[in-house]
Amino acid sequence: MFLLYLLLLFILIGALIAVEIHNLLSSVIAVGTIGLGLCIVFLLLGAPDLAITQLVVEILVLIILIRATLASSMPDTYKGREFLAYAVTILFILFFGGFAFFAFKSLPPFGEPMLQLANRYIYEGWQKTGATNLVAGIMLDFRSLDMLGAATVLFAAIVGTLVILRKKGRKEVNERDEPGS
Amino acid sequence: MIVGIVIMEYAVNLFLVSIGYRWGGVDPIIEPNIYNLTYVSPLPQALVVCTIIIGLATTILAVAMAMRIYEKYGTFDITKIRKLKG
Amino acid sequence: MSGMSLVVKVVTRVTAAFIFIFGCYVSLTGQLELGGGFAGGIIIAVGYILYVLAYGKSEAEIETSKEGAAVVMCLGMILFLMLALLGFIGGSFFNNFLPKGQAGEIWSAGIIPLCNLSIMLEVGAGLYLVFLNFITFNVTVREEKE
Amino acid sequence: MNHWLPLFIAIPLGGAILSLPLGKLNRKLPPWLALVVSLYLLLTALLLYFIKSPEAISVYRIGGWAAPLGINLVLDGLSQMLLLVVSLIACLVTIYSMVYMERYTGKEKYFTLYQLMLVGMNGVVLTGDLFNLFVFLEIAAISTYILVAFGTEAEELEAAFRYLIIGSVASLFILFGVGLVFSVTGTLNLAEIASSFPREPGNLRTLITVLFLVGFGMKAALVPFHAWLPDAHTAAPAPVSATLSGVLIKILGIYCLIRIFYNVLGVSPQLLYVLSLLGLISILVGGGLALVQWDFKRLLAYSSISQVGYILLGIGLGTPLGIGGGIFHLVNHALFKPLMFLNAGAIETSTGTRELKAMGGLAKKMPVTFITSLFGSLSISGLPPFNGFWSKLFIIVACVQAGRFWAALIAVLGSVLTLAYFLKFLRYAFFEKLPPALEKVKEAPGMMIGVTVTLAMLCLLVGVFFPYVAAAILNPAVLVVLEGVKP
Repeated sequence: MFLLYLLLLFILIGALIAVEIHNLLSSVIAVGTIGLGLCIVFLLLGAPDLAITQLVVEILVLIILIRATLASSMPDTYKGREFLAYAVTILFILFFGGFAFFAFKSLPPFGEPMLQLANRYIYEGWQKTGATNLVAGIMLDFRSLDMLGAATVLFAAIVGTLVILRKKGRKEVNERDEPGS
Repeated sequence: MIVGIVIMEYAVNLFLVSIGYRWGGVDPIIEPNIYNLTYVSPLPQALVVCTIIIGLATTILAVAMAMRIYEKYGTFDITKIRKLKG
Repeated sequence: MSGMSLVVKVVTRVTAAFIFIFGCYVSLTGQLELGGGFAGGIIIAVGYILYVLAYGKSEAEIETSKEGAAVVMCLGMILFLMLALLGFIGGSFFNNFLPKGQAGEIWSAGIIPLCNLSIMLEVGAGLYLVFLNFITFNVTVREEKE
Repeated sequence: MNHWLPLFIAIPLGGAILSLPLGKLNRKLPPWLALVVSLYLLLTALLLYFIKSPEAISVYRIGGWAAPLGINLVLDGLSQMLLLVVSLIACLVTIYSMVYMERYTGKEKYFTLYQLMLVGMNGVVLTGDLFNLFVFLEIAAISTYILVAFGTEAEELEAAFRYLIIGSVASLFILFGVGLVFSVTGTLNLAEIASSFPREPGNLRTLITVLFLVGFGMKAALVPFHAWLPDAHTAAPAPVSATLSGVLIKILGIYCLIRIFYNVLGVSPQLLYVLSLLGLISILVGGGLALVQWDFKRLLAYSSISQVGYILLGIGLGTPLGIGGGIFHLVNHALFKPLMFLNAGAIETSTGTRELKAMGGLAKKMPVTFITSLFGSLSISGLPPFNGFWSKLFIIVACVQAGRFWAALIAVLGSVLTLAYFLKFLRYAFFEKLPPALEKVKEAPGMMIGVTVTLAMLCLLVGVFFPYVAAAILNPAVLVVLEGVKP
């Protein structure tokens, strides 16, 4: 339990650094620490499936982010945000956090979730799907439409990067047969 | 030149904030699954896998757009930046 | 782009094979242990990326592998959809139409391993494609600047 | 008949995936594939009305799993109506883009993304599961971000990037809300949440309400969160802005608000008050800002904000007439706003400019576009006998009936504003003197004209045959929403 809080603190510090640091590359690396810390948190919470997905996703994101950062050769200039923006942000966070704190009191306490549905999955799931990994059973059998959706989102994003990184967006005027610009 | 970089930086900052926030947003879903008597509840995990994938998709898209914007504003005339007004 | 030093190349040759095997293992045993198509696919994509970074590729090679990756990505997606539609013909959308088998064995859980396989193809090829695009895009930007 | 429901998702998805390899083989194929797909969707959506009574609710179980374990697809009156509207607009816009998208490269990718957007919208409308709704919402949203940036010019990229940032923040709000709902009720099925979600007000309930309101409000571009919309609409290619304004913001924003608040979480009088207040602010701000625009796509974009305000005002009244008016206005807006955007695209194709100041006298040069624009403008301003008249009338009468005279007054004022900025648009674009630069302007290509004429005729027909339309399509939808208002 102590370890968990320590890790959460670590993630929080990492997030603060990532947002506030001036150098873009350091910021990206701080994002990496957040992701890896999160991976260990997942492991502690009994979700190894998530941990492995998070780990590989984080590695890939880091590769792409560093690639982008190095390519754009950004200098360290940083225009400080104004005091007013800071004040508004902090006020908003305080207000929202306080509100959420009171709201969370009426949630089921940590570690004692609503279990009627989860128990049905746990007791019936592996017999019905034949998968010993319950998470895979849920992802790809009970809730396979979600998985199809997630795969489609990724597909859309991949096509999107192809679209956005095209060399040329519009055809030249003489390539078209219509009049106009 | 500087203006373009500031915009870019602003954008990337926002984008990092959104990453940072995403984990905060995901966490409450994971909360219910700790220290069950026998197993943790598998349903939230299945959901979080989907959200991680969606987050990855959004991230690569945002990086692609940011790079393209950088290319446009890094090489084009700076006075034309901020063409769009709210 | 050119490759890296000899040490990197040799080490990559050894590790890349392991990475591929591990990726396939993770995605194909998703129904038994942890892992699944997404994780496995990303691992395979990372393996390819490592290979490309270490050995380097010419422009033409990149173009051809882009084509191939796009085809494999579409193939994976179509396979996934076909599985869903086959279930649709057999009763309902995403019906688990194959025999469930003995839980705990490799060929169990009906269509889940097949789904994992198709997701692996889609994710692996797709993310590799994205990476290749990022590389080539950087090259064009630098050329424009110079 | 139940078995048709998953096909609404699977067919466009298949079309989207196949478009990429087919485009490599032959560049002509993907548009025709997209056309076939959207025609199929339109036909099945129409057929659903003949083989099934719209009041009945049909449920399809994905994978054969019963409700709390698996995901359900649910078709009721509201979703049936929206399916029809989405397929209609998608079909017409596909025909239009076959010509319009000639100016961009990567046409097959455009059609892929367009069909993915359709997948997302159909999925959002059909699904009966909270998390699945979020997933489909993301599909639609992500493909829209890309479509907005399709031209990859600086302006478009910046608009798309802003849209992406705001859209992902909104998604995170929604996801947070979904997580909270799940941890309270322990289930994700919408019907089960409706029965087990605690009805009594409390901090948690308020928090969830605020999260969903802000999240979907950002997606629907209500006024405090509208910053992305004018840029995105202006920068996107005309068919995309037509879809974006015509159906997408309504499906992602308004429909989700209705579904979640009215049918799942239940509404309170305070929430209704907030909704109608947001609607009023949107009407005024959108209308006022539209009046001062000189870029006509931007004018249309602000007009969208204002019209979405009308929809929300009607729904927020909570009376049968108000909800009827709101939903009818939703349908109407899905007809005339794409019409206006497609006309704008036609003008842009012909003249090459979007500045109102740079054009004029186009009435002689582009007579058909002029007539359809006239129809659209009159309809959107709420003049009889067009369809916009009925819905605005309903909303205003409902305001008066509910005793909110100031709301009725603002609605009338908004209507006058609408008329004013569309008169401005008509005057500067079509009358005045023809600038010398535009002497050689020709009418837009035939397919584009055909689409706009169809939409204009639909506007007129829906207005004239209003009672039949209401009986066949609107009433079942209104009944679904009214379920939630009952105490």
